[in-house]
Amino acid sequence: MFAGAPQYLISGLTVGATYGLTALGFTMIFNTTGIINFAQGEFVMLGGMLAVVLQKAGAPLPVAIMLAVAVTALVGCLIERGVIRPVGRTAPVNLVIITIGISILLRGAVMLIWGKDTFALPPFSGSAPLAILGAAVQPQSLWVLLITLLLLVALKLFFSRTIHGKAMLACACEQKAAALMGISVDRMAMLSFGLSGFLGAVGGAILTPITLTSYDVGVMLGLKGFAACILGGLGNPFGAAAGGLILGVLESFGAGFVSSAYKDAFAFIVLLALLFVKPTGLFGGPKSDRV
Amino acid sequence: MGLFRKNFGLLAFAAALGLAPLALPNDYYINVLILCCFNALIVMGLNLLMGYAGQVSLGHAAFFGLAAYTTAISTATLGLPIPVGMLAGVAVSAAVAWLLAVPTLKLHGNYLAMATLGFGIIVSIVFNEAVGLTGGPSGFVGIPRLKIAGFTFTSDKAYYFLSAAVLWVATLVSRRVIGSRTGRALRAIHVSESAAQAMGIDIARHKRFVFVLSAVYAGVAGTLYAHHLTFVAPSSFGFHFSVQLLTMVVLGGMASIWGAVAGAFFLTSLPEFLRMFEEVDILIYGGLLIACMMFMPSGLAGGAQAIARKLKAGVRRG
Amino acid sequence: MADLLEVRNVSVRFGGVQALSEAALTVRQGDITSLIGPNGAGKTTLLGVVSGAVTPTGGTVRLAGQDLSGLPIHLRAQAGVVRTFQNLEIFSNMTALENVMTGAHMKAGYSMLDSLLHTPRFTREEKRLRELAMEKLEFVGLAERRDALASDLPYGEQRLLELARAMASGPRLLLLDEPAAGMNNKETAGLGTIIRRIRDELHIGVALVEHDMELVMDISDRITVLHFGSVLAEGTPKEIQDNPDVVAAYLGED
Amino acid sequence: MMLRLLSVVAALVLCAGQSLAAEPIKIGAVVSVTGPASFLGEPEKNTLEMIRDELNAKGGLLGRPVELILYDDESDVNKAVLAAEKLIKKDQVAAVIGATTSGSTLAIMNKFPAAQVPLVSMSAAEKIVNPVNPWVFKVAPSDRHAVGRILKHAQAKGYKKIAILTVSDGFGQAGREVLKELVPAMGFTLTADEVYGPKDTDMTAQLTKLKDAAPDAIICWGTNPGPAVVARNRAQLGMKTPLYMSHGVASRKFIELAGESAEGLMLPAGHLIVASQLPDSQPQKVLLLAYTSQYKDKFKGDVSPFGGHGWDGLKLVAKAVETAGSDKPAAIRDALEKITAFPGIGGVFSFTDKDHNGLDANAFEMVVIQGGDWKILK
Repeated sequence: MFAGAPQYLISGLTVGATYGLTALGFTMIFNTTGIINFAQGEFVMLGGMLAVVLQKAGAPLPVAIMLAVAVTALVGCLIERGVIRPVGRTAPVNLVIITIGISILLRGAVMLIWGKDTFALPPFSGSAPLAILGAAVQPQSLWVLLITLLLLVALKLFFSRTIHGKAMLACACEQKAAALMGISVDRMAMLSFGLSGFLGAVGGAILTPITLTSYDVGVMLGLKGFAACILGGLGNPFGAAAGGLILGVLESFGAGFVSSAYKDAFAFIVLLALLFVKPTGLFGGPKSDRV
Repeated sequence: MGLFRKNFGLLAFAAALGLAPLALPNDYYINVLILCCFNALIVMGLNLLMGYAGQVSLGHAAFFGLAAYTTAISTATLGLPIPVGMLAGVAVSAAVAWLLAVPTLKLHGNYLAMATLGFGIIVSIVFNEAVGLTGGPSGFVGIPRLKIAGFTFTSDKAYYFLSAAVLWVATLVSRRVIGSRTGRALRAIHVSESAAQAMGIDIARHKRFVFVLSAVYAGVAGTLYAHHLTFVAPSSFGFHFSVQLLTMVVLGGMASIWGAVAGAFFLTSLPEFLRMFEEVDILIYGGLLIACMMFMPSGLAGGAQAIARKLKAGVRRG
Repeated sequence: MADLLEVRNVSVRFGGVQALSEAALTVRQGDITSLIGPNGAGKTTLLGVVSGAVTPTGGTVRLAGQDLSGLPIHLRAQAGVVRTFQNLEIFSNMTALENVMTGAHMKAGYSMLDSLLHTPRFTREEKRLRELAMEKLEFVGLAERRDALASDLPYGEQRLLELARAMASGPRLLLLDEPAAGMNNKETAGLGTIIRRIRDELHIGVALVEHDMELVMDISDRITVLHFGSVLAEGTPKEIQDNPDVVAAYLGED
Repeated sequence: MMLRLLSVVAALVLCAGQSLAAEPIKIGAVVSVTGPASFLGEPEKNTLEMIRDELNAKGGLLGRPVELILYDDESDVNKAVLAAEKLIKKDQVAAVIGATTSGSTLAIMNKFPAAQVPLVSMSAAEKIVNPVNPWVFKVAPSDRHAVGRILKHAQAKGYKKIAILTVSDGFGQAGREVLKELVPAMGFTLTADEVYGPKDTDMTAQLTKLKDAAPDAIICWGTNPGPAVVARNRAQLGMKTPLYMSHGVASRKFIELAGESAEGLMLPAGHLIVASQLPDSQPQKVLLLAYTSQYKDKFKGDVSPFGGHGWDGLKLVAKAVETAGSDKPAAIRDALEKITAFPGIGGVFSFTDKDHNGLDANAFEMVVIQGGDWKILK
């Protein structure tokens, strides 16, 4: 019965890494601007789709991925500059609707340009599975976990060592005070959208060899990413990454041990139960955020 | 005179609902209007919850669906009379809301959004997977057309007038709830839970009340929907629809009953107008959402108010 | 005169911090008792214990002999303990009048059914509430601002509105948390008069937390001084001013 | 209502009589051009429009041009109902082709007897034509025939234990119901029954469970991209258990997505994908090849069996209009029911008053994927 456990764990971690990366993107923007960006899943989709399109157009895989990531980060910046900033101060729920509008636009544009089909990307280093603890692992899964880990370390360094990182943290704590200290809150907001586009796109590009991609994969990923954020405690980047991995493992164990039909329901029931006991997530602070 | 002025909005609304079918170029549009009424019902309840009491729900499609499936199963599978099925549908929605309210409404902001979202997804998974009960992903066939006291609502026009009447009554109820001390308590909770408590308001009870009330609105819409379409499928009650409902609330105008009606009618009929743009319609839809929120942050209701104020000022000046 | 509020041996811990230890506070019917002390002395925490927002680790809170321990905030309000807030908590989405009518929430004698059917009782009671609210607005001098949106009022008036709202709930004990914060001298003087009238005309007990010493010394009947979560001194304004411990504590702080 | 409709139809016919060639024959379509089912709806729409142009280029039907009124239901049953209403009441079409998904078809089909307009569905669910609704036809082949072909092959191979893995959408549900009925009925043991979500990206958990049940063969029922992920995960897990797919993945796209892991997979497919391997005597061969190249030229993409449903739907209606010599809905319906031995993309159709699908197990051919291409299994 438990023979499958290592396999479930590995596949859960791989899928969970997707959720975690999406959740990290959510956290970047939320921390700096207080916005829940419902277009976050679209960043992941863009990263994957652009990588596919560029690779099909003849670019070598690493170039295609780097370009895809750069373009998506740019799209993130443009969204902040073109839509979020002009809107200025408004009710958070209005910003939610605006980001929903953005996600519809991005999804629609990709659909119209590249169609409704699903696409694949070749894995980075072959597809011969490795055996780890009795589980068969795609080499790409290791890439995903490794890159996720690297990104986490890089983020940690960014926030603790660089002036921009520290400035973003300051915005997260107190916008007014940050502005008084001479930090441009607008620029930090733009940076956070760019960074979150970057994170999303990296996720999309490294996962597409495993999960395939199409214009509409962002909806589900956005949803799961948000769930991962909440599970880990909104605003905590490490909570977000951990939340993603936990959610992925829950689904996979749910499918393996409970019922594959109700695996998503199983994951959400656990999430709800957790929220009822701990209303601000696993690693969330005691303070609840604004609506 | 005072009474007339106070109720002018309701009277005008009744007239508009009653006369709307005459203005339609084609019978087909009656069906669009019926859907508008259903959505307006749910959105009005959701606006009581979100706009007035400030409690986000991203799972209201579930209450709509619970009622629709309950009346479907009661009437088609169990063979119960239609009014019994409909009552059961609304009761199930209300009961689930009542049970869910206690643990859920302790949460705030994004955590509350997540909890309601999760609830909605769990329910839609059950609709999808409990094939024996719900017919599964391809849907539940054979729900009888609405029949009350021997009168069958065969024509769409009759069904429209029934839905419009229900919507009108719901509007009246909403206005009266909002105009009472309960309404003030709900608005107080929206702004400051601690101040509301300090005024002796039992916030848990009030939150539960408005949550259940909004579920009842969604439930009524769900039962009407099931007996109109005579078919229900899980895809109508998913996350996507919950988000649409939220959009209708915000676009119409938070904390405005007329805004709820305007938002639901506008967004439900919008695709009909966008059809001429074919596939590009999705871009226009997304763009419109953004533009509305940028230029009318208080929604259609707020926008209309601003225009009215400007006109008034203009008249005075002129 | 009988003690309206009796707080005995109240202790509160937040994580590792002892916010209150064995604190006490007494407010008599128709008296103004001020609670002073340096920042972080635990004044707001003590008000919180009385209003029910803070759960103490020990001690008792009695209102006219009735033990309030364990009662949630809204039930304490119904028992007659009503507070205002250090950071204004007015209902910004309502008019001034509606704010005060919300304060009178508990006074309304009609059911949901009455409001749905607009029964004579509903109409009568709503009229009574409106009159009651107007009376309170007049009391604080905001009668002509009744239809203004609360968020449109200037800061000082919002403070007064909060006071009117608290009074509309018919309190026996009013807890005022820095009501003069952010007011200019003239406004503060006006506030002092209103608080005095609350005592003299309505015979409501008032517990006041305030940094403006002039106001405190001017209107208080008694003063309790908190220092690091404990009571340092208790007495009339005169006694407190002459208390060397208090002087030392305040000088040491500054 | 009925009277009005009839009078309108009568008026139209009168009009048509007066201004002969000018009056177009209106044919409606409800297609999921956008939304989750758009990968089915898009080729359907493309094909429908292509066939319309082809018909009109040849002078239309009965000397009148064909007008195709196509509405997108956005993969949403409510929108499908609105679209059907609009076609019946506003556009007053002679016949309707659609909907793309079983859910949408089931939602709209009860409107057609009342309106007395024939509906030709492009979705697979058996409930659409069983029991027979006189006004409703379907061109998509039944899962029963596809499952039948798989199980016959499995019998020949001597397999005993079968595990199934189905997608939790309309397509998968329909397949799962038939599988759960036929697998035991044809003498196999059903050792495991797992499902996956249409948007799932990892099925190793399900496959690991199936592996534990040690079946002789696995049958996976879904449409792209899920089965491609199943194929990849099977390769990842190093599973050698034979894997059958459904006819839902019988398009080049599947091989592209599954890559090397598609090698050796078997499925029942319509003749479309193996057209060039068919003997010349096969009645469909010529038109299958023509459709494939025509579609490729026009849309720069590969044909799929779903696009073929559009071909079959419109060509069958066109045939019915011609044999009836009229665009009256009732006449079209009667003519449809009498069509026999009509070669289409999905198979050779023969309708009767008891069979509104008109296809049998011969619509399918068992194929295997070898060297990145389809091979007919003997």
